[in-house]
Amino acid sequence: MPRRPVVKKEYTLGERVYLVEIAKGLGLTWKHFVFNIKASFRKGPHTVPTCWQYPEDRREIAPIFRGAHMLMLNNKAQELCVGCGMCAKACPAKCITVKRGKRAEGEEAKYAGKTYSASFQIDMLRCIFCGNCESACPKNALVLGPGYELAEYDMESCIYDKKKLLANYHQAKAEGKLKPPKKPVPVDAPPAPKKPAAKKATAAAKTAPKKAAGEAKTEKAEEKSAK
Amino acid sequence: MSLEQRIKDCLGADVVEITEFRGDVCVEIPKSRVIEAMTLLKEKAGFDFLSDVIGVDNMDLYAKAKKAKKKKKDEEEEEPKKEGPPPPRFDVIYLLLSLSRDERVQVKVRVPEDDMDVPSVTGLWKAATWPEREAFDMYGFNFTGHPNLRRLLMWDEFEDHPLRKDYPLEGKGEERHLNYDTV
Amino acid sequence: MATETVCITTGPADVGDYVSLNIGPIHPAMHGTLRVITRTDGETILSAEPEIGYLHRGVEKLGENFTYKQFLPLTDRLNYCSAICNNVAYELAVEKLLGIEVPPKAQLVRTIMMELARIADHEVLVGILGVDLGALTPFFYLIIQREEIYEIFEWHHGARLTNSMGAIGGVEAPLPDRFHQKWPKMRDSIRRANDETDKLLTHNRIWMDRTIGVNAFCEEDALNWGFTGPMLRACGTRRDIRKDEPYLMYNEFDFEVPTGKHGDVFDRYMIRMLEMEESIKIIDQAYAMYQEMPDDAPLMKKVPKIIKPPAGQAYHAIESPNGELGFFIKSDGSDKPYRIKIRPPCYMIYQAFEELVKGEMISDLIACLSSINVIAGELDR
Amino acid sequence: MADWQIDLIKVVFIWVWALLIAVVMTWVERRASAMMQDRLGPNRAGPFGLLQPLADGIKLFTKEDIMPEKARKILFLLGPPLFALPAFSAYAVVPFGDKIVLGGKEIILQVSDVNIGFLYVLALGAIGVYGMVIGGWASNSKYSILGGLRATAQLISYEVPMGLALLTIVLLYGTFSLREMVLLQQGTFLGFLPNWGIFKQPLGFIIFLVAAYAEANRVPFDLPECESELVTGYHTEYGSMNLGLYLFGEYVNLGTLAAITVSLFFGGWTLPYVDMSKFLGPVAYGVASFMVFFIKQAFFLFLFVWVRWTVPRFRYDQLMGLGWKALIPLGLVNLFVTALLVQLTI
Repeated sequence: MPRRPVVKKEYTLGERVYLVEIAKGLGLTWKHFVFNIKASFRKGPHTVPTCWQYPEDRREIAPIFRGAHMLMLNNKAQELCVGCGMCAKACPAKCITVKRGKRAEGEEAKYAGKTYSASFQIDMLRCIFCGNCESACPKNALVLGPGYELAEYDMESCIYDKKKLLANYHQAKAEGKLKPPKKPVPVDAPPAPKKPAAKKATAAAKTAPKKAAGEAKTEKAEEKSAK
Repeated sequence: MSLEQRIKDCLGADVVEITEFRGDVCVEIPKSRVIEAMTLLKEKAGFDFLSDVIGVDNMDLYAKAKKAKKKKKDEEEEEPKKEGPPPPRFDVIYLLLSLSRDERVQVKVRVPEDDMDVPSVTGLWKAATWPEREAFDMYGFNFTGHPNLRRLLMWDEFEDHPLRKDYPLEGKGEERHLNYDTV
Repeated sequence: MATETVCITTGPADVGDYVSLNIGPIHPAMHGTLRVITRTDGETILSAEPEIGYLHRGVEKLGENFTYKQFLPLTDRLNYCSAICNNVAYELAVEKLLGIEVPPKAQLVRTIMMELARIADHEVLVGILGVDLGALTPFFYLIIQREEIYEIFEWHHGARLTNSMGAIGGVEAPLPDRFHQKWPKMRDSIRRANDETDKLLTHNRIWMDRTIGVNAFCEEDALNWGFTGPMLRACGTRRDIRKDEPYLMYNEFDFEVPTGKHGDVFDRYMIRMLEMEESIKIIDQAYAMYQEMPDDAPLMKKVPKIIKPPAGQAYHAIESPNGELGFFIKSDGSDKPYRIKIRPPCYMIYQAFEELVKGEMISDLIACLSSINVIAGELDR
Repeated sequence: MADWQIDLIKVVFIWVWALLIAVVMTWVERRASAMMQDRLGPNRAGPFGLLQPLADGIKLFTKEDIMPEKARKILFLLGPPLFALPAFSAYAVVPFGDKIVLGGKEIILQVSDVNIGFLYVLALGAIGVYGMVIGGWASNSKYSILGGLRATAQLISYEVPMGLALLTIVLLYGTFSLREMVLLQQGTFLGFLPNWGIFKQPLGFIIFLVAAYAEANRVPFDLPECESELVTGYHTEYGSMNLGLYLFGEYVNLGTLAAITVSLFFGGWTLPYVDMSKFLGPVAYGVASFMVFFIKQAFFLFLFVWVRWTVPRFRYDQLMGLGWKALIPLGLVNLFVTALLVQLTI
């Protein structure tokens, strides 16, 4: 049998008679009521705090929003993707399939690299928008764009092919919603350990982190002394 | 006195091995002495809070070690063949916490595949109720003395133990058929 | 602390006249896919057996087949109310396994984001508790603030709910401009929303009757059942991993750990209300420290591209909004974790559900469930 | 026009009026609650979303009418009308205006001035319970039956304080007819206050109002259908227009209760300090008195909405406690004191 602590209810008189606190609450909701009535007659989107009248008014999307994928082109309108398949490897949902193709003669204007992606498919029904593919891409060719209206009528159109991915890019470009170029993240690296192409990554991981940890500590100490 | 030393003092001969990795102390105790050792840890060493009970299947680990050994052997072709009894396949790890000292310790029990009985610690901590059920569900440990050892996450008719390493990721095609009373 | 206790006596649950009432998995008050099979005598609960597993996705099994980086997005799907706390908990566990400590600026960014997530989580909880007890209005006042917080998340790492924030070794971006612009205003609006909720609920006798003394729980029982977080603090134990086993830079902040007395729904509610205030304090301090740092201070620790921690096992726990959230990772030296075990806070609490609600009424069962903040995602994994 | 024709017109008018109030109330409830919660509410159907109730009605009519397999078929179908009809019928004795002169005929703005109108209202309120109980029981669902049980206990319990509060009014005015009660509320009380029931019976008013909330199943007393616990209580298994009848019936009930509150405690169609009949023509006076009544009623309807979105909900035992331990003793004390005062002053 469970035990239960005995709780003594100690109410003040105001609390005991219900009505005082309820009146206070009524006052509060009335305040909101009047405020929102006034606000709802104002012009413009988003007059009432919670509501966006969706198809007409849209929220501002962050420039780094992780939405529908797009395949990027460079300034010369060449495809950046080289079809290496790193994104497919990094994807936790396993929703990307890439086929690599070799650039033929006369296609230089179309593709930036020597190879390109002959086919590129993303299954948007499986995608979880984590952004791993974007960070894995060595050429910054695959980017999660600003598109968030992903509803389709049939399953086939949920599998984005290259055409759709490029169309996404063009749309985002037309709307001026392309991501600003990524700023490099300042990395706290140990003074480049010169190792001949570390084959044994485990060994590197074993030695490097210890050094790093030590460094972090000294840094912290420095910071404290600076204060 | 270091944590390891204190645990050694507390458990005495029950300690099979104490390892330390990244500040996490892991003490291995024999399976037959689980209740006694846990009681000692709870009452004498002050580890009064059970965080979790974790099952681990070491099958792949051993397979890997064997493979590595074999590789080595192939290279060297010298080592004499020495095959003892296979090491116990499963581990049960209890995560204990001392609220007064804010220390954590992992208590490891090795469980061979042919003898899956593990004494249940639900008598010491009720917190072990569901974690033990889950470990039974996922690995098939038989926690003796558990008040209600049924499957927790998988359905009751499920036969396998999905977190074992020999269970495929995609499953074996089991499907749950609910039998509704249609009278 | 010796509190006066009474034994709850109910009729036997297996004989005599009772009605077995199946609550969930499809029920408006069952957050997600929970199911409780109750036996009731009138409205009094004789027994309540929670059944879980409806949202079991095998996250731990998946984790064994994913690389360390690939597992990060899955942690979002555990506690979707405060995904960032899950992300950071996982990152910290892997970093512990790797033996690295991230740069202080990254730690501050993580701290600020985590505390924002904590506020968001508590706001949802308090709002939902109100909804389940019949007061819908405070929910909306609170949810607006959560939206503001989500906007900051969006501007920091591009997603609102399933954040996947940061990476192993640090964070990808400094605090966004939105945070700099919005924080002073947001702080006030969060406080105002909390005040309004307080005004609508706390001293209202209906609310007090519904919450004070409901599901009260003893401290010893709570510890025995493995309670952590606000649920344990409501019972009177002053335990907060941020204070007791500080991770990140929590030992440098000055904040209080509010505790309750009886462990009833009211105490849990009040503790969460007070913790939001403490979180605001922490963010203020962390932000002040953050601003002192140079712009080009490192945000990432150099980690190899393929993360291969050395063989070994480590457990790291953080104080998530609901309690101790721990990741136990066993590594065999390869690029995939050998075993990942998640210790979700509500899992341990929910197993004591029968003890919590026995002898109370159906309405209290709903109140209890909301006040625990059971998240099916992390419960079933 | 013959008398029966006039009566028929009045019946139709009151029927349409009650329905209109119910329909508009669904809109008001949604919009007003939205405004209190920093939302906008339905604003797409028609201007300001005013056609939303119509859209809802069409939706309800076109939905499939599902009957649970093991339900008691006849009772299941009987439940909703049994709930909605008494609510409509109670309007019959509500005096919604003074009188209007049309075609040289003086018409009283009340369907029928029954001299026990007051008891009629109470009796019909009690019948409404059957709609919920039968609906809850016939659906053969545990949630429904719990809702039905709660409804029975709650409504029967709160009828007592309501009756007690109304008894004091009867003592005060010495009549059972609602129309006469309204007429007695003209003039002033203590020289400066309007001669309204609320000023003579403040405690009685509070008791009556609380009991009215409980009778109407509104938050904080919406236990029979409390959404988070019992799904939707007694009408969990209903769909289509059967559900619609329950929902409409509830709003009609609100309208009735608001109208009775106004008639008993707020002077009905009369204005304080001003006698409209003196400077308005006979037709204009009729319309004006109706408007005054309607505005007062609208305020109470809004109060129902306003309170609903402010307070949490009671627990079942607390609700009973409030009824039996607080309201009934208070009502009794109030009754005795009033009786004493009436006895002393007359």
